[in-house]
Amino acid sequence: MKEFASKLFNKLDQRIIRYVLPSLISIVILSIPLINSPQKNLWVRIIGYAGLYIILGLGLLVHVGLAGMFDLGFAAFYAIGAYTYAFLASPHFNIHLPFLLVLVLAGSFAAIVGLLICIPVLKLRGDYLGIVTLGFGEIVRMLLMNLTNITNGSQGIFKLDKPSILVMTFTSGTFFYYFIFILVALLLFLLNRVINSRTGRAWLAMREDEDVAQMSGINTSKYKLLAFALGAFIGGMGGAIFASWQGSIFPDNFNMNVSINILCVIILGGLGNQFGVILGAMALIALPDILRGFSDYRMIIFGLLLIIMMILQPQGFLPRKAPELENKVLKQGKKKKEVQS
Amino acid sequence: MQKLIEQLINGMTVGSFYALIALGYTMVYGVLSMINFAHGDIFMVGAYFGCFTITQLSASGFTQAHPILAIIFTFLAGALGSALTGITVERLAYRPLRKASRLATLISAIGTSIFLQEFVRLIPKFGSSIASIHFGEKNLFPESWSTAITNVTKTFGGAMVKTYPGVLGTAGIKLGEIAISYSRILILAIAIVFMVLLYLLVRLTKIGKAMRAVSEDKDTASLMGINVNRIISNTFFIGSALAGIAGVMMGLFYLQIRPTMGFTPGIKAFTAAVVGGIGNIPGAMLGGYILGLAEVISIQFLPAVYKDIVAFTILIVMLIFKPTGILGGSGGKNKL
Amino acid sequence: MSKRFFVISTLTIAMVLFAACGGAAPAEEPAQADEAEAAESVAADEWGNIVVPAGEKVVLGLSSALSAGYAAYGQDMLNGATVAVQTFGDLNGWEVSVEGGDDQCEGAPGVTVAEQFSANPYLLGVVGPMCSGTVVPAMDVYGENHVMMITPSSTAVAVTAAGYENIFRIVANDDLQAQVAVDYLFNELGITTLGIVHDQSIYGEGIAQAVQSKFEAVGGTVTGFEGITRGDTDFSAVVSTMLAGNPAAIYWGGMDAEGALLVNQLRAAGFEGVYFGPDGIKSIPSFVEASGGAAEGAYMTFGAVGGATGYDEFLATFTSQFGDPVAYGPGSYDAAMIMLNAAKAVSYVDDDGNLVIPKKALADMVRATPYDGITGHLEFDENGDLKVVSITVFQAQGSELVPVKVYDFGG
Amino acid sequence: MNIISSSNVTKRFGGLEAIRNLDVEISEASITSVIGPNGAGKTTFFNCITGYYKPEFGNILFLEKEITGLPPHRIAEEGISRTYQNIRLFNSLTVIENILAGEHTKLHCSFADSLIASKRYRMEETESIKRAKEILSFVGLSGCGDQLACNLAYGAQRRLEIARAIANSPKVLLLDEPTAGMNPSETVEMIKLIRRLRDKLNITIILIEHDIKLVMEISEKIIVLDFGSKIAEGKPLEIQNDPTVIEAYLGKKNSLYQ
Repeated sequence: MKEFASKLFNKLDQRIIRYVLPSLISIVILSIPLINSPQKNLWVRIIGYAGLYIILGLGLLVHVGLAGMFDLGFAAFYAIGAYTYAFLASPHFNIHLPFLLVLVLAGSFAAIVGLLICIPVLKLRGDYLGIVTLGFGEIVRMLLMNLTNITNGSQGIFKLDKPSILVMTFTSGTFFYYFIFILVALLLFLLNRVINSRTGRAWLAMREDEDVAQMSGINTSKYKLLAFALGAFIGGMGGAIFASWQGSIFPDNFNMNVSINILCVIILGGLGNQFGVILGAMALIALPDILRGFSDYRMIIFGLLLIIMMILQPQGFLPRKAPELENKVLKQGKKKKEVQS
Repeated sequence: MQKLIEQLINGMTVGSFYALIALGYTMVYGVLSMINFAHGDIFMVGAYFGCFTITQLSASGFTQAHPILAIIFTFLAGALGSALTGITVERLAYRPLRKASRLATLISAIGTSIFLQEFVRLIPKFGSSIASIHFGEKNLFPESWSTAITNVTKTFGGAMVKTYPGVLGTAGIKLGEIAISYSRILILAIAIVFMVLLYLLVRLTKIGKAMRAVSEDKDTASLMGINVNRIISNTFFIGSALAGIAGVMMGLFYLQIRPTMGFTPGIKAFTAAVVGGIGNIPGAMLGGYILGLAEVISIQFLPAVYKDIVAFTILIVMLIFKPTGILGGSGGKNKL
Repeated sequence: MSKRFFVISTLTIAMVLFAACGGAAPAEEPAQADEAEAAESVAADEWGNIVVPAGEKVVLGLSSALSAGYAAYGQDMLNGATVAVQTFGDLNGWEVSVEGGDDQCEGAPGVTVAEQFSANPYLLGVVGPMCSGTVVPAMDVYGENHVMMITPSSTAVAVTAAGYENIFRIVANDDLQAQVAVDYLFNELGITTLGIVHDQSIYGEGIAQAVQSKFEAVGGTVTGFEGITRGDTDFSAVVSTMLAGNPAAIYWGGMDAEGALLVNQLRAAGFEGVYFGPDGIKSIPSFVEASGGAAEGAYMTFGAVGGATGYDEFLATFTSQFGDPVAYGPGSYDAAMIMLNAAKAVSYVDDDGNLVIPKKALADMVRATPYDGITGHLEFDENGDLKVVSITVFQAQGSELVPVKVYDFGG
Repeated sequence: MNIISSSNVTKRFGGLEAIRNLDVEISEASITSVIGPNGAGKTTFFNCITGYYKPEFGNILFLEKEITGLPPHRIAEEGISRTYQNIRLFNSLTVIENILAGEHTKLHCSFADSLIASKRYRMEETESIKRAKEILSFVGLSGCGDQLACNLAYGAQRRLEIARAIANSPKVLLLDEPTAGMNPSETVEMIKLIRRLRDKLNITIILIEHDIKLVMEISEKIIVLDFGSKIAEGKPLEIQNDPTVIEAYLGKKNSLYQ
């Protein structure tokens, strides 16, 4: 009896974690822009911006969290995406392609560049890969800064198109807010599938032990390239959204601190857990804005919090929770038997 | 031609800074295999300690009387200040994470870096608020104390650029067409002396051997009766002291220091350490000078703005052909 | 596993579709995404009113870098505005408080600060943002929310070109500063060969480019145009490439920290010509001190003339609390004063005892009424730029910055 | 017939030759032991077969097919898998995930499949998990499938390593000191397991082992390496009585039975 009760409770517990909590969170997130208060735009801005970092975080998660490729230059893909948008949807070259198309193009272009940088460094590991990506990130930023006749250099590009889907043109932050979180949901959904697939397990195996992974028949080069391209693609899309949201971009928007911030997001959230990224982004991007009350003490407090959070939760908020496959299969097996009988 | 030689000397100067800072990175990496992201800011702290000392000495007229001594004291102050900061940081921010993933430590280091920068910037504010602590009507400190606190903190840090008194001057020697300022020579000399000292320390002394043992394998080392924690603290002490010396050198040579001065040299030094093969002490020195020279040489052929692009490209190309750095061993196999 | 995502995502889509109806509405006309009270008093003022109940404080926003790299300047601006509020006293009986927003001199945080201020119903207006890189993205938010914005420091031409009626600037833009610099170099000092170094920032490179084109226009020759990296300390390589062209003068486009390093290393390398910079290097004491004496004789342009009417009183109050002003403190003081005066003029107390400040009227008042501030005579044209801009050329003599020539434009 | 045959394989590290002109013939479905003093080049030989090292000279045939210099993952696809002297599991993955990762070459659904959750993807997932469970019970680990690999007991980790190795149903399995550090009872279990691998799954076994008792008991053929070259080869009894072996490796005869 008692056993039964505890079982039941566990079941409920499971349910809550699986369905109720996420739904609640999504309801809260989605209803923020609906509250009619002067604070609305501010919160749409802060949470929406955190949402943008969730997207970027998911991109970097593929690099670092899944494939175990230390990437300190993720801002490069962010920048490439943003500038692709600026080139293809602004008066700069007087090209005005539709928003969604440019979004995909930005991602693809970032992915291609990602492949190009990844191919020569396939053999590099750990911090050596980290420093190469760091250098790559800086190189991209400096090229944006100095190829003046293409990128308009440090003076940036203004008056980027506001996104227009079909006939509607959107100017409000609310649009970006919803767009970003739809994309987040979509990415979470797809990434989750990928992680629990042959591909995802190949990545995880690679992250754990590259040699063994390869001697178990995993073509590590192929999967590294795939991971790098996928991450870059997501980063590029994030860049395009950022560009269209801010309406003007400068090379300085993509300095090394951005890469470091994104890295903090995923590690704080919990490496290898795509839901951790949400918490990480909220904590890291929204926090400084929430700390604004402390005016010029906020950054020092932020620094302290980083240290403390890491010491209290070295695994991050949500460490990776492996799926319970063995039991799952048992269930299915039973079902099959029932069908047969 | 003589332009080029002057450039090379400039490159060596810059390289000296990179090399000295890179040593700290590489030593810490050796024993903890972690990237001490706050190292650049420990370097900055050293510069501030030095600045405070030499400004006080100059105010009291000591510098004018015994310039050499004053400079030595400044170096001592800088080195000590950094060293103490270094071991404190290790104790509070890194040691609790010894068992955690290296990325967790990295984040902690980033937090430390932000903290140190902002702390140095806000010191005067803290000072004045401490000075004005009062319970009801009664002040905690007597008038003289509180003013002292306020002044000390004001002269130590703050958001504004701080400046070293120009004790080195711009005098120099002329070898035919080539002009070299004494200060550059001094910096090169100091840097090289300290690197040689460090190398000997690590090669010959007992503590050096212990360090190498720890960097090979902590557990075995502790089984051999080595106090790993103490060795790690020592490593941080030495590495940070070197960074402090670099900080003072930078202050003496370029005069101005600011809370954010640590970032760029930090990144460059880290790069240098990797180029040389991270965890490898001669490698760090080599890497530092390679990077310094690469920057100035690139300017001979390209606009100055491409300097860093060239530096990083060299880095990438070098790592593609030598994936563990010039003198690096199997360090590349480190997992995240 | 994927079941749960199905649940969530369908839920998401549903919520969004439902929200889109609500969400798209403000999309068409952002004006409605304004405070609640906008609705009731639209008749009085097309931009709506700022309504401050009795007992509440009127808030004066200040957007600048209060942490990290440029905190020194940002803090200076905050201090300037604070002094302004102290000297101005109460606004028709309502207390005024200064609220600092830390934009770190970057775009994204700047926009957030803008949203934060726009969301504050008791906000009178915003002084700043400090940096051009912040103003450009942030001004759309201020513009669309009709929040009065006066920047005392951002010199980018784009700022007032956007055509928002509620955005003003009380400092000369890059073009004018460049014009003055070139005129003084070419005509006063008779310099025909100029080397230009910039810090690759929006501000520094912007003004450097303006100087380059204008100097070539008047017939001078630019012997070199190089950029340095902010945060670097050794520019000797750039210096020697610069001196290779042996120019009679070097123009520096950037801030004081690197500017001081540069002039120091130029002199050390034996450069005896003129050193000239924009308002970014007119900071006491850091530029002169940090250069270790090398800045002696260097020239710089600055919009604000210290020593105008009331400057000494300002200086007294300022230094007694914060020490010497760094750079934009006085400008920030004037910007705040302009707002407060205009607010005093247009505001009234309604029947419910609330202080009412009509936004459009406020903007019009600011544009209409000239103001004699401590940085000179300030009068706006229709773009929100100063009608009469006086730019002063300063020279570093000893540890002082001495005005040597005043240029007046327009008027 | 020979499933693996190497002819004068040579691998150098700088100056020293880890293995010198090694000719080895492994017949199908046999259990072969490679023994020799430390540093005799046993593991190097494994690394050459699995493609981790590329030998300077010589070639290795797998079922009459040249595999020398193929990248490791290709060789694994051909059907050669291995375990490691110091256990190397995917520690922060669960036991089942380890096996699923091992199944990699048997599965075919692509990245795109998993994105759109195609029929193939869904079927393969269920299939692979079922197979993984069978393997679990085969090596006697059923029940701890959802534990993290690093939380398993030592012996269990050894077995999991084998489970992962046989997950892509290889033809040849290289075991690098499978019983190292095991207590007698665990060793007995391991011997049984190895036998079953051969008898039930018909996998050719090559193992490196220091435990001579085990070697004599289990292997049908023994290859003795010393300083990188083969000094003897044959049935256990022949090896026991081979003077060169006794000379070079076993020292005194009776030490065999200690």
